[in-house]
Amino acid sequence: MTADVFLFWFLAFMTIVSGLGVVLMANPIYSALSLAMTMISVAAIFVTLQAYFLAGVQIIVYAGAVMVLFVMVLMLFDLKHELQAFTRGRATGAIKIATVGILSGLVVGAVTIGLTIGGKNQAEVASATKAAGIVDTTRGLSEALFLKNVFGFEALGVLLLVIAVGTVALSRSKGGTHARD
Amino acid sequence: MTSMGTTTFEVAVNLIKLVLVFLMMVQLVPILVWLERRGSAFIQNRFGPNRVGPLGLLQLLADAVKFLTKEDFAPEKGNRLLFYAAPVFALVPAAVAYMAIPMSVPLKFNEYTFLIQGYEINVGIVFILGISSLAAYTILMAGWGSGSKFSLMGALRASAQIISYELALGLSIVGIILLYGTFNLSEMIHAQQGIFSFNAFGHNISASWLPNWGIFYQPVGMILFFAATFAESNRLPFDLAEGEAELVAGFHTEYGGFKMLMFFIGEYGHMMIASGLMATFFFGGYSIWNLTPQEVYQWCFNLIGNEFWAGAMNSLLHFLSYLVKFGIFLWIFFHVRWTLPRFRYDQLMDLGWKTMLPWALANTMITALIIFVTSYYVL
Amino acid sequence: MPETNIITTIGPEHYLVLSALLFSIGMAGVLLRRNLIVLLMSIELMLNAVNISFITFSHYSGKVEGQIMVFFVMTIAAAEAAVGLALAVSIFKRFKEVNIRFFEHLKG
Amino acid sequence: MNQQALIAILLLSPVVGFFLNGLRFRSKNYILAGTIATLAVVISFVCSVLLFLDLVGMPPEARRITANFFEWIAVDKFKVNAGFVVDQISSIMILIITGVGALIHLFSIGYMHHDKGVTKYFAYLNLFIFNMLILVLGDSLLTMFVGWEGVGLCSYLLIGFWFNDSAKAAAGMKAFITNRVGDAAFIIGMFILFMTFGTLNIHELNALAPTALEASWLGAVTLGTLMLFIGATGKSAQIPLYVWLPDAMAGPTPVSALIHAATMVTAGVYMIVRLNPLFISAPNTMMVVAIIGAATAVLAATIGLTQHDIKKVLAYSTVSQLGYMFLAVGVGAFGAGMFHLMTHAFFKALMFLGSGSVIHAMHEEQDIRKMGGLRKYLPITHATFFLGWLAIIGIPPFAGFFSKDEILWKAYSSSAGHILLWAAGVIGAALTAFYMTRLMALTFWGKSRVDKNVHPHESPISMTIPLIILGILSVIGGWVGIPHVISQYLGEVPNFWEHWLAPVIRILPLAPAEHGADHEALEWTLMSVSVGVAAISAISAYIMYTKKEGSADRVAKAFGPVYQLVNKKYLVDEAYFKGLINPLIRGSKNLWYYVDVNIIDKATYKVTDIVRGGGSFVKSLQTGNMQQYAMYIGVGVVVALSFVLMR
Repeated sequence: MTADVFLFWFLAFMTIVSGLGVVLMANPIYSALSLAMTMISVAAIFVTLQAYFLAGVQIIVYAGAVMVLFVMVLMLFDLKHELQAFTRGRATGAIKIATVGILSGLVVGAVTIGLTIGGKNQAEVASATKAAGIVDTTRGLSEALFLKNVFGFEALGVLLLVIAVGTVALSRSKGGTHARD
Repeated sequence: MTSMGTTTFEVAVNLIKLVLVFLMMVQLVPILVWLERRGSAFIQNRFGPNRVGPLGLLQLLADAVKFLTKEDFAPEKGNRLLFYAAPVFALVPAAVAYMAIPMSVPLKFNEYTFLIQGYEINVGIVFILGISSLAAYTILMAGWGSGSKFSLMGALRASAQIISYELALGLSIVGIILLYGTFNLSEMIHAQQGIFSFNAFGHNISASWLPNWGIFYQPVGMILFFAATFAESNRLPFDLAEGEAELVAGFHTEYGGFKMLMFFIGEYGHMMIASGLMATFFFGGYSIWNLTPQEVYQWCFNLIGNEFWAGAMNSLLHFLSYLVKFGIFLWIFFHVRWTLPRFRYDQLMDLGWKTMLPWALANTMITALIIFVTSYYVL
Repeated sequence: MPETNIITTIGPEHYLVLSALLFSIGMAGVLLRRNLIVLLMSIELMLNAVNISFITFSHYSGKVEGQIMVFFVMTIAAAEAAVGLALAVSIFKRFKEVNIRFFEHLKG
Repeated sequence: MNQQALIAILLLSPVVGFFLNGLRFRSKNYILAGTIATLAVVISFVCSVLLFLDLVGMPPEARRITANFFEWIAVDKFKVNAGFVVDQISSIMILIITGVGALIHLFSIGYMHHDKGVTKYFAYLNLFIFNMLILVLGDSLLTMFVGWEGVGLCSYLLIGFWFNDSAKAAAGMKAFITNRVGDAAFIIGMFILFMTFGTLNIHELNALAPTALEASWLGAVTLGTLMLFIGATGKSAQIPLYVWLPDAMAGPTPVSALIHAATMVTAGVYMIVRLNPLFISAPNTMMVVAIIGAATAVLAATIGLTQHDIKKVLAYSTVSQLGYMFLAVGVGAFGAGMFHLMTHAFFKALMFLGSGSVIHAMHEEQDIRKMGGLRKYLPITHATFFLGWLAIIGIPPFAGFFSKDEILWKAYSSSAGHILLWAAGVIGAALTAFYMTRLMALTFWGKSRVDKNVHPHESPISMTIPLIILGILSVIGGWVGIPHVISQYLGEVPNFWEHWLAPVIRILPLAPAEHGADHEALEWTLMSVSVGVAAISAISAYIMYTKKEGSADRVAKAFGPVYQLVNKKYLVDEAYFKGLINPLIRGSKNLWYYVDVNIIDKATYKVTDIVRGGGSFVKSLQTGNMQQYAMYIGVGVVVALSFVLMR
């Protein structure tokens, strides 16, 4: 077992465990902290897939900003233990769990079947990867972003502006935070 | 990414190096504390610690012993898990980020090349920014885990401040990243070595008496970056997380003993990262004024005659150069703390969002424009 | 077809299965949890799972477009989190409650 | 130097100025702000001169510098580049814009020094220069439209610059909304042209245009160009959309000089000159342009006779002079239109700046009835204003004479011209001479009617230098286009203007009747008629307003109702409100009440009743439990996915 393989299994384990932690922890603060852990693990997975820049962005944006926001809000609310952490109702609960189970089973099945029978086998995939070359140069990413997909990029900028305005409008206090009188 | 080497020897050396850099960072803290106390005393016309040992140097040891032997208690209303985890998390990101900063030219030994830094990372800048942005968790964990309203309010202030200044911090160095076209710290230092020289409109412009440092290209970025790092490390004039009158000591109000010490190390670690990055981005990293490492190596070789020892001396000289720059910035941190008054919180936020962010944006745009114009057009 | 060991040879399907599992976990969270904010977090989890798939395809097909998509997803996730939290905060300020069951009757 | 780089610097220098001043807009340091802004425009001016010299150095047919910076929009066949063109026409425009613009920036330093928002003001001015440059340099109609809207924005910002005064803010809004009407037409025009020719690139449009000559009223080219012309009437203040320009005088006076006299309002003329082959292909549009131009020239001039506000007089004069330019381009004399555009830019900017100097000296007093005898207090202003006056009334050899005479001659002689158009032009010239002389007489000559508390003083040097430079230009500006009939007696001075523009402008042939030996004599006759009429009119105005006090009032009384009507600007604003805006509001209200409330709402209520019936059945599914909905989605996905996989 080489280091890369070990790394993958380790990260996969971390991701799944901390992901389960998000859903299963009764205290939302622990949920949020495990989600942050998941984010960092996902960033590490990005690194194993050689998407270095996006790994950095994942940490800065998700772990560094979005999740801090979550944690901050939770701490502000000061929610301790939840009495009713999960929904009740046996029938719907069973359907929900079944849905999730079947869905994950289907996807996993589809992936394994699709990749080994319908498509190329692993050796071919591996050779195809070598032929295609490594895509992650940050330069390549920026060229694709700012030249080919510049319209989407601009649209995202507009979206962010709208979101910023909307968020401020939603959460402002009457008279503004700097009201003098 | 990063590789620990292939042979056992290389891996062993790299691991030892990792530990050494970590220890260096941790061990610098007491020295810096002493320096800060003596320095502040000097500024305020006092003596400072001078009883224990020569020049009060052993005071540090005494403090450490005091911290270690203090009672280790946790507040009753708090969350014990987070309360104990927070100091550890304060230490880890700072150490991890600090280790990615190169401190000298790589040392060649037989067929091996050892980098004088914890480890090298391809997208080092993004990595360091990302890791140091995790500091907000520590603060929130400590603040909430203490179960005290002063801690919580201090934590909210501090983390909001860190997130806000993260923007200005990140944007202020976009200019320098554009300039050198790399996220790699070593490459960035490499690009700043030698004499001041750049290409514009198809001509080369150079000045042999100046080093090729980033500050000459990005003065605005430098100022913004330095100011933002003050806010990031919660130092004066931006230490709004603390306040005797309203918040006591902010998020670490409830901490004492060794856990307190770890927060201290974290704070000083942030200062060290900031100083190291300042040197790396804007002052040529470990490079010596306007000389390239090859020139220095040649000089060493002429002096000694042995390739390995000449290389070692070369690395040592550059390491000293790095330390000088590093020390100067740390001293500026101290000096600012003891000379400038602090801001009010709304002023702090105004400064971050309404002043530094627009300037950083303008700096980015103008830099991009100038780079484009000067490289695209030939006169 | 040469026999490959599923443990020692990591291929795209490993990542895709990981992604699928993470997605399912997130979905379970959305379906089962009651705390509004935990719901938002579960959505983030699902988005992250999708991001893993994108990066995997991008890496194994040698095209950079997948990463662009991830970039977009991240932005939108951040935006969604901001608005969601703002809503949660204003609801909490008014009702002192974040249980999703509590909002069933917010009909227009 | 690389020409593309020159164009980039030309465009970006004002932007840099805009950001430098815009980022520190609270500063009151007028010297710094003014220096930054002026320097930015001066850099642009230097670039313009260099580009112009480059053009001169090229062979006449190849005089065209293009710069494609990037692909702006690419949707299927619709491709627009951020491309800019410097050719014979736009090079003149950028020289005027940056040259006159720089002088006005300089003037503003002195004029605005007491103002609180001076830094903001200079930022706006620089932004305006940038947008105007985009407008004139853009190589496609869409790029041009970006500048077109940009200058509209800056115009709005600057008219309403003192927005604390609600009347001034309202003037800004009026300008903006009136322009929107024109802009809507402009956009429609672009749609039509794109559908017809499949491109918006001006060069390609001009190349395709000669193949599309049409005589009907409803042809695509005619409609398209008409729509563009309506856009031009908005921007260039022609009938029926001229009403905003007089109100735009609410802005600072240098702004009036720069935007509402020298540059922005000429954009419509410039646009038509740019597209001259296209307009020639649509004779009916040309006719409309000429008639509207002539009508505006006369109408605005009559209103100008009765105004008492120094800036309002100049504003109506501007409208009238713009009418001349449209008359010129309408009869196919594109060169003459551009020529008048340039000379007008000189002398009207001069007069506005002069009026600014007067207003400055009079402590914000604008009513000419309270002036008089200012000659001895403001010697430099008076001298330069005097030159501008001679230029605008068309006294040879001042600039206005050559351009105006060229227009009148073409209005008479061109195959698209008519004697009535010429007559309108001459009447306009006479009226112009009258009201400008009235303005001079009431402001500078005669007895002083200045208030006791006001002590007029000459303006500082930063204000007088631009006046002097513009004064000189008003004298010599016309000498580049001396017509053949005169120049043959001056030793065959070539007509630089025509030679310069010849490769890019199609010249309509003279009307058949004008060929022949006596055409020179005819030209002399017409010229002397127009100069003579103007001179008589000017002299009579001089006598009326300086020698015989009260005669003006007697004349006004004699004309009674007519005078009142003209003085109230023909009640056009009121008519617009009565005839257009109020009916629109009333109509909308009626539409709302009768159609919306009674018909649509009732119909929808019926539909809702039906839907509600169905909805109450389905309601049981909608529990408000969001997680249940999510579950439905999940189940749906599972079903769909298993269907796909099992197939």
